[in-house]
Amino acid sequence: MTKYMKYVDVTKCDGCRACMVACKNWNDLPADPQDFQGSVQSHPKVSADTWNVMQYIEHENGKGDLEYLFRHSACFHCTDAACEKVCPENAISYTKYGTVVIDHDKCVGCGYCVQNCPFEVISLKEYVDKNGDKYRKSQKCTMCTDRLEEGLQPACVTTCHTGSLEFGEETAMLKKAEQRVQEIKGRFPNAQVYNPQGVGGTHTIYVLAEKPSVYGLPENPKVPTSAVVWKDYAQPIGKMMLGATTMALVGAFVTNNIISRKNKDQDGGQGHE
Amino acid sequence: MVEINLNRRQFLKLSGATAVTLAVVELGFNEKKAYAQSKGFKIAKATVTPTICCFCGVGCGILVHTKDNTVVYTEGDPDNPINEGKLCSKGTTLRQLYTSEKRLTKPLYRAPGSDKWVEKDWNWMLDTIAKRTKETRDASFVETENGITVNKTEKIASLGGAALDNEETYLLSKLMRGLGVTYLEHQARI
Amino acid sequence: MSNQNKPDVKIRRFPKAFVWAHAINGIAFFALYFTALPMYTEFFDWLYPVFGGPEGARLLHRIFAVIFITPTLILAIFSPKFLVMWIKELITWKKRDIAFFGNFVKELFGFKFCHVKQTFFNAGEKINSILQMFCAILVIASGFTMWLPQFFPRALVQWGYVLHNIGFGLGIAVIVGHVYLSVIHKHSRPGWSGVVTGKVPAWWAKGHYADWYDEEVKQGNFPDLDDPKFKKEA
Amino acid sequence: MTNHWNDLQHTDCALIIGANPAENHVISFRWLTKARENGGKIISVDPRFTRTSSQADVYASLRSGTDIPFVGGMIKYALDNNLIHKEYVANYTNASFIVKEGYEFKDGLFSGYDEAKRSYDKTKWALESNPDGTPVKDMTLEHPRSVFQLMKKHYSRYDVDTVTAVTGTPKEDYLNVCKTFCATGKAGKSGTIMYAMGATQHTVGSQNVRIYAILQLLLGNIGIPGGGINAMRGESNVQGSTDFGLLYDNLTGYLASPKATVPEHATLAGYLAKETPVSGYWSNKPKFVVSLLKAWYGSNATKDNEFGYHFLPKGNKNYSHINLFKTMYDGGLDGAFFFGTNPVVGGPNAGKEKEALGKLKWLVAIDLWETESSAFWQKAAGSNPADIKTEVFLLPASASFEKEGSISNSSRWMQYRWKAIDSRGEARPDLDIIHELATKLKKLYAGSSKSADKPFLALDWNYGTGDVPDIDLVAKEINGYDLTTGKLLPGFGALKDDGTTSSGNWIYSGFYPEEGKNKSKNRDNKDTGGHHYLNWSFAWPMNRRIIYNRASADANGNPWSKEKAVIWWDSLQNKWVGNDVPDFKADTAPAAPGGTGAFMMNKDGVALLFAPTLNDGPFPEHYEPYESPMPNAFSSQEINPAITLFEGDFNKRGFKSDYPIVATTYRVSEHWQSGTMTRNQEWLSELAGHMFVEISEELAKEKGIKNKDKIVVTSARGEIEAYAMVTKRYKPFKVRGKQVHQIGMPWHFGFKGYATGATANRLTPHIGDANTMIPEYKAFLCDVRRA
Repeated sequence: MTKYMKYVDVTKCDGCRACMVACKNWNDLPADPQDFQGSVQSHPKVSADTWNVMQYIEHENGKGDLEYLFRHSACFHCTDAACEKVCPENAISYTKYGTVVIDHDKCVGCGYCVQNCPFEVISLKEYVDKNGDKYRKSQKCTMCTDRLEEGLQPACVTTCHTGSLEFGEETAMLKKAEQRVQEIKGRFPNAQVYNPQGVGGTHTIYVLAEKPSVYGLPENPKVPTSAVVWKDYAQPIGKMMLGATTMALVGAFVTNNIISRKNKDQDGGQGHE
Repeated sequence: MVEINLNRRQFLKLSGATAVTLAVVELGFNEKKAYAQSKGFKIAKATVTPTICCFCGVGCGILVHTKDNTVVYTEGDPDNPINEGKLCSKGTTLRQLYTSEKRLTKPLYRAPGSDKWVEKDWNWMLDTIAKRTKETRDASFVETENGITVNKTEKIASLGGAALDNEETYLLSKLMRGLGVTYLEHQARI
Repeated sequence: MSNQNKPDVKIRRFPKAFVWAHAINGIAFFALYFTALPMYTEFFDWLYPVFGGPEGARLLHRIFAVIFITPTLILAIFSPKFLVMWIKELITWKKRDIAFFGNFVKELFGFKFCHVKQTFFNAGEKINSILQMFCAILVIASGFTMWLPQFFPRALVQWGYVLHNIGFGLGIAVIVGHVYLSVIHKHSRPGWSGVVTGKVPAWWAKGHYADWYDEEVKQGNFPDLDDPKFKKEA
Repeated sequence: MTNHWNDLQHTDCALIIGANPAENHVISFRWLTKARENGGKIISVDPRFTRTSSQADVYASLRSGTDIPFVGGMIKYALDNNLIHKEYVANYTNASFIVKEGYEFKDGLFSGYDEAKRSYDKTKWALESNPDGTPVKDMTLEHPRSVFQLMKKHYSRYDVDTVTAVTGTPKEDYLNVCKTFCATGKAGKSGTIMYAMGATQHTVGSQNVRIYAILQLLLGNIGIPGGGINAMRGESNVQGSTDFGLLYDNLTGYLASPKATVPEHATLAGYLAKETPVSGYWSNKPKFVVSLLKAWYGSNATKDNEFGYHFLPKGNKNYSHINLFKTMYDGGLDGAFFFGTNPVVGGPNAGKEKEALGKLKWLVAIDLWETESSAFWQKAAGSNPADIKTEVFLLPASASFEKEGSISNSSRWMQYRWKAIDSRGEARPDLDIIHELATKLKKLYAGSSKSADKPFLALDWNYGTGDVPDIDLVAKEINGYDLTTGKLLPGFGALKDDGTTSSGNWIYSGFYPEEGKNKSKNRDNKDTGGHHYLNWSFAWPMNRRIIYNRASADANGNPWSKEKAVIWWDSLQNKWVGNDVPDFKADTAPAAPGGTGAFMMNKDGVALLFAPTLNDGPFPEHYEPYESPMPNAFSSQEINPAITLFEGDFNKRGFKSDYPIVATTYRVSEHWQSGTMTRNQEWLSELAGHMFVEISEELAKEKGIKNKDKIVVTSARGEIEAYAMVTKRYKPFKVRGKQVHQIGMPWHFGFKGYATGATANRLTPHIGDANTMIPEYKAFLCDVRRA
């Protein structure tokens, strides 16, 4: 199955934020008004009701020139997704397109994924059901996987007017990104492709005008070591221990009974002396 | 309803969502005709109507998806050469012009000195407005000025209209001038 | 059960406060255990409806988490002396403590064994206590980071999950053994009444905790089982 | 726009000045991005580093209100460096015309100024003509009184140092702009100027646009692909509503409203004689006027009654926005209709406009929402309801997709909107409301024999028999009929002045040439060449996409360059051919009389470098804004000598001693105009939910303001509180050796809707441009402090 990728060329973006509302519109997400952020930016970061946020950064480059940088920030859809790894309910899974999606029927709102995402793009949201009972679900960009299944591109990509967002076949997108970086090196010497290998590469890749840290992105994101220790070692061992202990006790119980039957006439407390 | 030439647009309007697939950029990985009526796909079986954005002067095409007597989605009209399916934030949210809880749904009247609106029916409103218009016009009408026929009232003003359809602006311009209104302005100036 | 030949004398092994503390602790532990199981592995997802869904399970887990912490306070307030003694015991290790283990395994599986003289807590119990306390601290501390992630550094929260997990894994293993010994394993069974009523058969205490028993006898707190009047009754 | 949105992709350089399309005309950037991919350059000139600037190859800052020095200096640069397109200038502009003796320009004043009236006698700017009425020309452009030489002399004062000292632009940036843009003077290259309200909302607004046009003409950039002078319209149908005469001074199709103050206007014949030029396409004006009268008054318009000419109102003054509110403020108006307009947020000196509304006896507001204006009497507006005797009628209107009809975008494309859904609640289309009101009034007046009622009774109003008007009948009336056959007209070429044709708006005539063929509904999006999409919708006039496209070819009818060809003369077919509809008589050969009159709407067929028609001078000249921190460096005339001053309480003026900071207003991408359409939507409100004021880091430091602080901005008109947005994107200007601060703020906010905030227009002045009376929103003085 061909893998697909969302390509984000931040240098073509003019910060119009149509992607933000296209997402809300397609996914029927409610408004999530915030306090004044001190810039044009509307939300500090993505949230359960706001799956992509346009970042606005005033950056003075080495030459002393002002660059007004924008970044469409959303889920990266990692190839090795920490959220998928830590989910205790197997509610998070990879799709055939390479996207990472949350099954809300399975999600119990534990928030493990929220805390382990190296990009901090997953959030919990509390809902109230018909009976007035509260429940939580974790939420993030789905890359409009429902649209992909119908042969349509993600809503954000569909609405982007500058070609800053594209969606297409993985190798083509990667090639495009590499080429674009070469094109813009003149104006942006620090330009680079952001497709971090620490998480096995991502299905949202960026052409960044500056170093990742300028955008508040980790230079070297990876699945947290704790998550690896936990999911690859602690939990299997824990389960084993649970099993082994149980087996030991069952064994003890059985042998105990056999021996006491054998020693039927004897005092069980014989050894006390 | 939509008098578009016998091209795929008409197909779009008449057969609803099925045709949108033709319009919206396809990925090619879905062999089966997209928009199969997958249950829950939000614009499946929706009616699609092309419109033009009501905001700025660019004139982008928008598709309005309606279902169950509400607007379920709005997106760029890929056929419109001006925007080729792309939109800004305002155009994208056109849907909320319909769904917003703040929409006025009934005529409201505020009596002199009152501190509240009162709901009234359309007929009463328009009858009363017509009456006020006539009263003011009749009381202020000037037929001649310095021997020149001027046929005007300078006591009634009409403002606005930059968001109206051409046909509406035409009728408004015609009606106001027909009444002799000279204070006729709209947003071109502000 | 063939205890007829044992003297029917009971002695107080645990103060009332401990009995309560232990009971609360135990109940809370199992409540925490069960409310956590479906989260631990989807194998137990069927438990969610029992608790009123994930939200119910989460709420109960948090309620019991708080309850789980209270025994320490109960002991500290109502029986500080016992608490001090307990801690003292835990940090006092002698040769006989090591010797205990060989025999413990034999006893566990019902083979012939002999008691190595022990003080108030035998070496097994001490290990049990230490492990339990260690696990409890681990689980409680990491639990807080999970409960209130907004107050902790992200890395700490991430490690919290692992530690909670490890604490739980270890804890449950120890607890299962602990419970087995007290409830099912017949040689240790009288210990059950100890934690439920605070009192144990004197003979059993003497057998399991000879040094402690003898010490108490010397102080006149416990009857001397070697006194013939008891033997007579028997 | 002379050109259109898709055409932007053909530009070699876009000079964006007085506009911020990346934020306000977002989709234009789709085409500008394409242009860049094709090697085109973008220049952004703005007081503030905007999102447009971020996408530009060259950015230059300028202090608000200094466009004329900025572009004047570019004109000098182009002339000095011989970068102009000389052949174009000589053939297609009035550069070669000779100005009559007596014209002079001295210390900021043109000849003919009357200080008492604050106006000019424009006859002092006349051009010399031959006995046959044709202009006297000097094709060498050397005559000292030739327009070209006078212009050269006029802008010789705009040297780079003086200019940058006034505009505050760093010299290096300025020269970079000059060099980059003037490179489009070469044949085969095109440059476009894109502007919006940043240009027009000044006391010299018209002259700002004029000077852009002059530069474009000198560079030969008008009429060619990727060129032109492109006004980006802010509202979806402000083009259409202007075309349809919703302004006091124009009937439909830019036919001047008759005036009581012009003696010749007393009769139709006099009006036509006075208003019709002897040459140029406007010489057909009588046909347009009579056809309009036939459309409006039907059979009541007869030759005998001058086709009902006297039914039209004749005003005797300027009735534009500021005057309207001044009259209202003074109690001179009794009733008002507001069709989707919100002056309490959007009007200049909005606090006063709000007060003015309380003087009305009745107000009818037709809108989708409860606006600040229809709610002006509420406590939230700062009013005491009990004191306000205005009766307010608020009618719920349908949204654009809840009805059908056409709108005209900036490119003059008339596109149709179909109805997607029934109106929300009881809302009704404006068309129905206007129609029903007209019908009810007709009933009230029916049978009256009063002479005062005759004009209204004579108004022809027949749009079907149903409850709602038949929009198709309206559309056809606009297109016009041949009244002898009853058939629809093929275009305005068929109009007649004898009462046998009708057309509600001559410039649109031809959009509905046959029954069932409303071309605004055309949806064939095949590129018909040059990205003109001739079969998509209809563009007035006559479906032309690039107007003045005759100028894309040289005097002989050959394209200036292959790259920028639009139409050319095909001598075999004996007609103009190309990828657009010729904006020219299709069969007039280049060598024929008028064959080089590329600007056929103008007298003599040329574009006007020297325009003796404007109120404030034939050449754009710099004057400081009404409120300015600096004396005028170019003359002793501080402000535009031809603007109307409003003294007193209605418009207090601030001075730099109290208000040393320059302020401007603008829009954000997520809100639209006075915000009623967008602040009432949750998604857009969340994106831009707070009123803010952008200030430089330097000013913030001076005033002890930190980012996100609440601050108070004061002007002579009022004060507002808002959040401070401290930004690197504003930098203090160095103006004539002194540091001048500028701040900026959006003007969308009010007290209704989801996103609420202080109204910036509480600060702006009631002062307008000398020609259009467009208020000077973009440059005024203020002060800021921490709240």
